[in-house]
Amino acid sequence: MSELTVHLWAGLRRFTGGLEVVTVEASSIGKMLDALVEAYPGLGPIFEAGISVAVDGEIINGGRHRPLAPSNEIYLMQRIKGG
Amino acid sequence: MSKIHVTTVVNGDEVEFLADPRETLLDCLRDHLGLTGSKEGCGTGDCGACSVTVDGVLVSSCLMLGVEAQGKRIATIEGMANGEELHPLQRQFVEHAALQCGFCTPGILVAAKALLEKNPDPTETEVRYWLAGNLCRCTGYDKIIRAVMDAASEMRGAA
Amino acid sequence: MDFHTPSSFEDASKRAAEATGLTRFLAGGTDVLVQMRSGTVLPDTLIDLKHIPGTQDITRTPDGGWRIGIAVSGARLGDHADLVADWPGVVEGMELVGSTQVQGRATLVGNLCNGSPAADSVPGLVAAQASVEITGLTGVRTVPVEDIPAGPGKTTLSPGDVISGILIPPRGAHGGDAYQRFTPRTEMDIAVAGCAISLRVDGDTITEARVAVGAVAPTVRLVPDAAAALIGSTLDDTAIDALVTAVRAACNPIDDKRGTAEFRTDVAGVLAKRVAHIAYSRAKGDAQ
Amino acid sequence: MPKDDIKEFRLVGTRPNRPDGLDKVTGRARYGADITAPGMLWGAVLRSPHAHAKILKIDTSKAEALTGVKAVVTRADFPTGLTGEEWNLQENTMAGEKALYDGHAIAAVAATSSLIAQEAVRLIEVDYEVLPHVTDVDDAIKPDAPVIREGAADASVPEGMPPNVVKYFEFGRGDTAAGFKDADLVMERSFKTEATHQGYIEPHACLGQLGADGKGEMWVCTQGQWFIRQMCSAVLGLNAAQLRVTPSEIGGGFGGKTTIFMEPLSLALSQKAGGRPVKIVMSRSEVLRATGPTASASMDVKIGMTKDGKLTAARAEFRMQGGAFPGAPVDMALYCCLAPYKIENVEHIGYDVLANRPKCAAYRAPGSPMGAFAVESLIDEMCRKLDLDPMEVRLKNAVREGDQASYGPTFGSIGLVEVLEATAKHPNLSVPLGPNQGRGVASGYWFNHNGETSVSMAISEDGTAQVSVGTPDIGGSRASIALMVAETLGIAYEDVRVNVVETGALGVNEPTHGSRATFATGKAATIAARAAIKEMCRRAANEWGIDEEAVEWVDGAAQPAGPNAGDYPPMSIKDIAKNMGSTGGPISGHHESVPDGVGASFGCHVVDVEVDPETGLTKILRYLVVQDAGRAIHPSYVEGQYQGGAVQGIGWALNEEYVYGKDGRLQNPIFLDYRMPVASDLPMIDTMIVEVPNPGHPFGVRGVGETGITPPLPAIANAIQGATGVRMSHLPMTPTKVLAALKASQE
Repeated sequence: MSELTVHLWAGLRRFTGGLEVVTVEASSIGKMLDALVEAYPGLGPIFEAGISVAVDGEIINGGRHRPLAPSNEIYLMQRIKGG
Repeated sequence: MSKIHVTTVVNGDEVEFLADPRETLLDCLRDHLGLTGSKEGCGTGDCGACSVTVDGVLVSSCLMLGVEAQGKRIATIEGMANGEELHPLQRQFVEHAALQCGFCTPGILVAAKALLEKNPDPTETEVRYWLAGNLCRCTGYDKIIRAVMDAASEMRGAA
Repeated sequence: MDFHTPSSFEDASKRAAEATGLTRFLAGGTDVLVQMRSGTVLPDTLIDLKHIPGTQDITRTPDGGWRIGIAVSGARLGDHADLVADWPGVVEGMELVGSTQVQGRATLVGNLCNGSPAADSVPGLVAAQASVEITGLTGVRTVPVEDIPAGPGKTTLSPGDVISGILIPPRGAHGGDAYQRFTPRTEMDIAVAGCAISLRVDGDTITEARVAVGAVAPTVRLVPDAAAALIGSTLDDTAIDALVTAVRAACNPIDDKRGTAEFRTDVAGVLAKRVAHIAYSRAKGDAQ
Repeated sequence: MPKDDIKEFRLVGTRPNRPDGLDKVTGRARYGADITAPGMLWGAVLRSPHAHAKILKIDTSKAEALTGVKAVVTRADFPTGLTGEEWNLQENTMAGEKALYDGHAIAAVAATSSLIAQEAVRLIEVDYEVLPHVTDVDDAIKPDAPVIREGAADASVPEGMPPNVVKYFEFGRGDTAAGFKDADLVMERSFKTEATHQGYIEPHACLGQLGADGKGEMWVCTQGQWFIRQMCSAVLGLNAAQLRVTPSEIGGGFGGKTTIFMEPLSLALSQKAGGRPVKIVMSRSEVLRATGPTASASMDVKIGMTKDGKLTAARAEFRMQGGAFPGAPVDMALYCCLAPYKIENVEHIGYDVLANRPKCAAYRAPGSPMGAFAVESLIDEMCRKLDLDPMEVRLKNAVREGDQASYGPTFGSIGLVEVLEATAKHPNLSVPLGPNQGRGVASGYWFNHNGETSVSMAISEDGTAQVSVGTPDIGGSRASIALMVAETLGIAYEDVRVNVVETGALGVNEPTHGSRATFATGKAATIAARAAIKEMCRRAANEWGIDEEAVEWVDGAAQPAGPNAGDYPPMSIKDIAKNMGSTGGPISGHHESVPDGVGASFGCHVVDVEVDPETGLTKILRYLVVQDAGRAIHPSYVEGQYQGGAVQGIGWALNEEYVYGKDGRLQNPIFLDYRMPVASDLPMIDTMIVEVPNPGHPFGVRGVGETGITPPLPAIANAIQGATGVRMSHLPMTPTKVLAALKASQE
């Protein structure tokens, strides 16, 4: 387990006690999301509605298995859709 | 509600069908004769996907009743190639990538053929205005116009 | 739905008068079929007029005018070199109706009887002083084109009346006509405003004029004040200003999805100016 | 071993004829409405004439009594208890307690002919209690607007927001107040865009069959057969594996065919009619009234710029309505709107608002065109005010690899600078302009998407290859996938057949959407081909009795390498295939994943217009699209995407819009009045393909389908300002609006 720095978006601050950047212990995207919901239960419905995770600039959909390390830059984003 | 017996010539073949007088020629081609190459994109004569010729005149088959086809000569996309040999327009469309989804393609080919029969050497503007009644949403028309111009040029050369 | 193919206008008139429910005549069908498809008009009786002899003909009348069969398509009209030479404005109005495909079917009479104030072929006919021949239960009569439309979607025709021909007067010497409309797209559109002008010149001076506007009132409208502005002039700036003012004054349009009343009125004036120049140069025999 | 570092290509980048070309120019290709089945019935749908009404009673007795009618369904025939997006889909498929928009389905009929089905629909009697309605986004967000649905807001919406706000979104970074202070010019403007429709020429059509045993089949025009399967199953309570969905050829989609509309109705009708197949083909007015439009938007943008063109701060607040259901792409609009710019201080706020309009569907780069219209328009106006060259300002602020995106993450490999530099050099930029003419420039961005992907390929007995893919071919993807597979295998393009297959034949695939088919399916097909190569190398190694690691694949043949090099003559794919039955059985490869390595695509458009000062009519004189394709597999179809996207954007900019009357009904549900560009409205669309390869794809592909619709909206507005001096901030820029603005500017 390692500590990850996760950038949320400003609209989520009301679920995290005002924080926009949070740290969680996790080793993959899935575990990170789970850890975030555990720490901040208000994020649960937001994540269920659809979430993408940008890791080092690559926007990832549906990659719970993707490993994460403390060196990764991590941004949560609304789920990216396309036409 | 009685149906009307219609005898007509489609792509050189004499055919017969029973039409409800409310059915369009397009309905009859597609549903009674199995000629589904002509498409319905709008049903109001605004998209050209159902283009056919009737006695040599380009029309929207959605704006003509099936019963009006009695005794006429109709040409559809299915009759455009000569056996295995594609019409130059058909071949140029494939070579120019002038189709993406291909749904408007039969109507545009039929319309373009009617143009080149009337005017073998059209300008780009003439092609654009002649085809203004054929909507294409995929291509932005660029490659379609080029394909028609090149087919015209090829046909003039071959003549 | 009953479907009839009468072989004479008298028969067509009788069948229409006898029919119960909703009756429609079928010539080009480019409006009727659209209405049937959308369910806005579901006729009980449809009478196809195209089997009547002469409906496909364009003929020169003994006085030098023209008789146009009710089933003559826009494409056939445009292909008729002599008619185009005489009445280019009438023909170019019809040729603006719909696509090449629609041109293969659509007719002047259909465009007229559909009753649209925006009908592109009607201002040209009105400016040309054309009339229609009507076969009715009491016989045949002739009526000016401008008397046929009664309002959007309505005509002055009675049950049993069927238009049996269009009559365009002789062009005569030193005459010219033109029609333009405004649409947001180059093609495939309904006029937001339209204007047709027919005039005659003696040298550089306009001696006769008729000005008709479309899509700016409940029906296509003849504008005598606009014609008066032209007559006696050499189409100088004063005459043009007076024409534009008169045309705009005659406008009584609505705001709708196709344009605001203000826009329609403005553009009708612009079109009148442009059309006057074209008709004038055609009358003078200048190259177009 | 297969090679994965090919740099020189034999086939990639060439322009062969598409494999489905012959079918599509002869009328043989079968689209949604082109198929019939034994015992088939025809379906028709009754739709609400009201924008908002309580459904008090539906009397179907007269319809059911009509000879030839075999089934009638209403919402009462659907399962209950759905939640979330599944409920939304069901409610949109058929109205429940309320009709939520003009065109909302109320009941459906199946009969022995289309004419009888339509007649039966007219015999259904519905009692409505008409409710107040709202269709404009700025009206819908008012606190006292008619409430479309109680409790529709999701967890993102703080308490106290107006009742039709269903999603709230906020992000940013830096200090915008300080950034605006650093600027020499700060401008603020409000913009509006109207809803447009994808405008595919093929109306929705399907042929569905469902038995009492819950087993069903469907033939349907769709961008994604698995989406249809999953959504129909959810809405009808079916077992997904029992529903087999076959995609027809598709007559355009642009995002609008990634969801369901009347497809569940054909299944429900079929089941009620004893399992007879039911075909439903929408009319064009049904398509326009009840399917896919995009959202309409109302946007406020504030930007700070120094006098030498450096952007210091930006604030964007967007409100969008996406119909009577959540889902307006306001988040995507905000993400993309400032993406081409390196800018430290940004603030984005978005509201998704309900209105009495059809449920919006995805449309090519969903949201991005609206946001670009607002931001790119304002930047252009500021350039004019500061007398700066808009190309230079764009280049000065352009994001590069390693820069932080306006939406947060750091960009990987991107090609914006290359695009802008190529644009600046294009001859179109030096054509002199005449009176009433103007030139406009704008950039655009789209992320591109990966999505669930499953591909299978097999070597045939003669050494040719068949590839089964799950992404319908909308614009030539069969050709591009065949090129990549043939390139990888070292065989001829003509020796590969790409089949778009039904749901029973592969694992789940997302639709052809998000510019993903050539990227994701192409990547998966390439990996699958490499798996087949590995197996073929193994077969050769066994024959030769050498280590399989010592065999390499060169020009379509296995050959010994390393210490064994030259020991045996190469064994061609034909030789291996001929004997595969006796060397271990069929040879195939497959790949299933959500492919990583998506590459974003930037574009820049330049347009010249002429505006008639007397009528306000805008004519497009010249149009240039420059965009990063990563690598163009089949350049003709890349150009086609650029040109098609640009022309959809031109339509959106100039004439296309949903016009609602005071009664809340759509005023223009036919192509005559929904004014898409026709051939005579346009010049040729010049294109330039920039190639900054995407390191995440074996051939460097970036998706190219969507970015192209984004720049035209602002580029044309910018050109109109150049031609007239008037800034248009409300789309579409119809002659009526332009002339009114010209007159206002002269007063």
